[in-house]
Amino acid sequence: MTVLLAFDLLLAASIVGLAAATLLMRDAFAMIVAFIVFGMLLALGWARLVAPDVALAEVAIGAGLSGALLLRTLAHLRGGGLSAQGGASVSAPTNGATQGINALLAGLATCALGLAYLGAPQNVPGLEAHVTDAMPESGVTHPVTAVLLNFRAYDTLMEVVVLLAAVIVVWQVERGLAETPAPALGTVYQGFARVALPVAVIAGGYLLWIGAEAPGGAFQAGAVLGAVAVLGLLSRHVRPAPAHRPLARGTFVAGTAIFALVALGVSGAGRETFEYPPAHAKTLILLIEAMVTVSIAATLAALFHGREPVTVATGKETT
Amino acid sequence: MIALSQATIYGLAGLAVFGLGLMGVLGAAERLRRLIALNLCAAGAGMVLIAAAWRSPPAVPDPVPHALVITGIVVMVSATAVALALIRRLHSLETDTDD
Amino acid sequence: MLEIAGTAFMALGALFFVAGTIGLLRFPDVFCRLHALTKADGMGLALVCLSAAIGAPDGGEALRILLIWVFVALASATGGHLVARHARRAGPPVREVRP
Amino acid sequence: MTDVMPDPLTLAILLPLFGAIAAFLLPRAAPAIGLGAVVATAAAIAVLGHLVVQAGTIFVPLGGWGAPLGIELRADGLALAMLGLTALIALGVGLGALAAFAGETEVGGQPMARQRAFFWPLCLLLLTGMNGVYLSNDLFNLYVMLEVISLAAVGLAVLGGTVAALRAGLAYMYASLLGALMMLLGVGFVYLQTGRLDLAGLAGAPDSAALSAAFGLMLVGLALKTALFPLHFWLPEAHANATAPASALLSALVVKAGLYILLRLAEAGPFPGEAILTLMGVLGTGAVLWGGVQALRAERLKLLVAWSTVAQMGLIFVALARAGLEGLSDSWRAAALLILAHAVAKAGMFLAAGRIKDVIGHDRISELDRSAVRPALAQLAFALAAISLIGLPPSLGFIGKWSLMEGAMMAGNWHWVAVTMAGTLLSVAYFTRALTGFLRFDRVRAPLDEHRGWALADAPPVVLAGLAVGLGLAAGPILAVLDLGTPFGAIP
Repeated sequence: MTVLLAFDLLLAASIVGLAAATLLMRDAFAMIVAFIVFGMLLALGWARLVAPDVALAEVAIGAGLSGALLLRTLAHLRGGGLSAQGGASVSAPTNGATQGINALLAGLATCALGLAYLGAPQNVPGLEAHVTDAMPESGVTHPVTAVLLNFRAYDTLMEVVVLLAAVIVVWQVERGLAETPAPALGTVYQGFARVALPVAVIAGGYLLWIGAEAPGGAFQAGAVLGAVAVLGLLSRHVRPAPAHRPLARGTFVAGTAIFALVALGVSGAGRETFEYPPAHAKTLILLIEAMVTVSIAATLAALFHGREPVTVATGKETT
Repeated sequence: MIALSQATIYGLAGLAVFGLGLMGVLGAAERLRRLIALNLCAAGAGMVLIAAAWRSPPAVPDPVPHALVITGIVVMVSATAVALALIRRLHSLETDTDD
Repeated sequence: MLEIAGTAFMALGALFFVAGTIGLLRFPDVFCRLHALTKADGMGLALVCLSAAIGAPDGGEALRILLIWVFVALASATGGHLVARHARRAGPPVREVRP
Repeated sequence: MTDVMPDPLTLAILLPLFGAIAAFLLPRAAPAIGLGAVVATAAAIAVLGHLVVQAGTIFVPLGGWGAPLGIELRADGLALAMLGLTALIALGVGLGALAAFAGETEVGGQPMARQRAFFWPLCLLLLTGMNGVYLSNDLFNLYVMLEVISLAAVGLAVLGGTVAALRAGLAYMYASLLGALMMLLGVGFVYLQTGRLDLAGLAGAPDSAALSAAFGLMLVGLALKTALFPLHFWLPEAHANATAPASALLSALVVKAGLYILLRLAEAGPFPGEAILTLMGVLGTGAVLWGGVQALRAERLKLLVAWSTVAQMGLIFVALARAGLEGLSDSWRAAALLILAHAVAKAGMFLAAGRIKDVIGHDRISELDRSAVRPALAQLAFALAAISLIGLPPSLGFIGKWSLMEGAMMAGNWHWVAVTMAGTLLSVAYFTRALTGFLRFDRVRAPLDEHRGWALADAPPVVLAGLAVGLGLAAGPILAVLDLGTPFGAIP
């Protein structure tokens, strides 16, 4: 037991240390890599706290996709490559006095929060008893999925709305940018993509299916499928074209639309919105999850790709 | 005397990560670094929530904070993507006007 | 018996990881580091997966762990190749070892 | 819970969402879809209003679970007033946007067709988020709703696509995210202390260090989102550089979300002490003075209007603090009246400022004049909105300020009266800068152009600004609506 506690201490210290190192890295590329490693260790910590769903989501989305997004942006800032030193100059922060005061304030606030945390009661029950009581009526057997898609489904719908809002804003901001030439990745990568992508699709489907009874579910599956699409974009298996726009828009909104329609559709006859009939709860949840997974995958890939595919017509928009 | 439980370790570490992120947001000069600092804040808040799933000594952790943190992770990647799009667009416009 | 074998494999795997990490930190250029990482960590991963598969409760679980090994090995080989390719094209030449 | 199926609370949130989806799918039809969705939402709110008048506070346990396991929606008079206000402003700004994004020409930024196509999905997502906040009864749900609002608001702020707008938008995004994350950590502390997430769970919680930490985090986060001095740094540039309809939505509605949550927190929980409330009043005072001075110094009309938002938000915090912790059960009314008054007037004013800029081609205050092309109706709208924001009778702003000062006087807090007076004087001074410009003949430099006549685009700002003045006459009914379902407990 004490060995494990020592491991936990070491892991927690590494997490905090990596967070500090991330902020202190002088080179932006190193900073991003440190952030990704931070995410991996964080996921390990969450696995230690028996939160496998969260660990999966963190690895796939928090570290993986965020990392890919950050690296893609850095490549853009540095004019196509990651190794070039131009572009995003990494200047040391200026104005030491303000910085010192800010750091001091943040440090003091954190210490106060730490004291408050230690003073918090340890014996107040959470909602686990309520969840356990309601599980038989939820339609699934995995508690986290039950919370996400039944008890607090409204939050989850709004979370998908946030993703939708993000892709709308990204398309709006980044229209008509000239496409940065994708790096040629060579035959080894192409071969890998040919093997790995189908397997990853299967893995995504498996994660979605297993989510009803074990760790996994729409978000993790969507992230895996989104990663598939990102790899496809990189290997040029997927080439967004203006003709794909209606399809892409439809895919982005499908999850939100179906989710909201089901929520409204089940209401009536004494039932509230989001109150699935117990007999159909599992089917409905799987339907919602499947649509949400597809939407998440498409949205995440679109967020990585960035700009909306448009025909460069006006000529006013250059680079 | 406070028992140094597993949850407490990660909860305090989460607060430390949040604090570091806060310092980064307040102090960092570059746009990317600030964004990463904000992501650290989110991670720290998530750690506190996941630690909160273990307060009372049950056999299994409370699934509600788990669901909340998954939501938080997805929300954060959305916000990150939007901020990055703004950064890329700004960079393009700024380098255009500077040259 | 199996338990001892599992623990032994795990320890051996960890040793390989440590060696790989030392290589990453100590070697002078990208290619040497890559060599240390891909070779040593590949071996380490194989041993850790083997150990985990031995400890798995049933055959299905063990099969999944082995699948993980196969795909991580594939991915790390491809990743190593990409890093080396990029370094060869863009970076400075291989550092000459002076006697 | 309600006889109407599906219930109007959910519809008030989901109808704009469906509108946003449809407008995103069919960009060419976006304006028609958008206006249709706003009207449909307004209809749902009208039905809801009918129910609230009959039944007082309405709860809808989503999924049938009920708090604390599930999420509940809650509608009372305060929520109803905010919903109605938001629908009104969305309708006005939406009609204004029809004109603002008409034409195909592009002025240095995004092509108009694209702005038009993207305005509506973002505006409707914003409406989804705002209505979600008003009806929410759950802390984590409030966090998610704030993020929906943030992303939509940032999208609106950068709609013009200029470098200035993008820079301001990114700063806004970072401030907004940090505020939301502080709120999230605060929610974590609430969960540590109470083991629940619904607002009602706060009510019975004992005063403790964890709860103080939670309130501290949430208050700072919300102060950042509402741009309370000195955390206002992001607001003026973001609001001034957005296109006019977006500015109107950002200034009239988005900053109110944080304020509304503050009101709900003050209603629900053991508010962390007299000192914090006084501090909010003091910071509000700082905002009133600093915002006023900066508005006096602003060189562009839209920047002046944006700084006046900082000052007016400060005044709302002063209203909350006017009679201390014990007076909070009445002070919220003054704050709510000021929120309504500012929202209507500021929406009209930003639309008017946008019209003026469109017609005369710039918004430099020193060059405003009574030229022949003068947008007379937009100038009238600006003046009417200024009357309400200054607080001249019979405007809604007057009622709000009167209510603020009356409560402060009754509590013997003359310093808050003095702050309100000072803020009023400052607002007279800075709005006069613009208003005198509208009356001057001697600045005309270009040859007199022909008066272009009045356009349909002048109607929304005039109507909104007119309402800001005229609604003062309806203060009685508005107060009656606010008291439906007795927010903050019994009426003293």
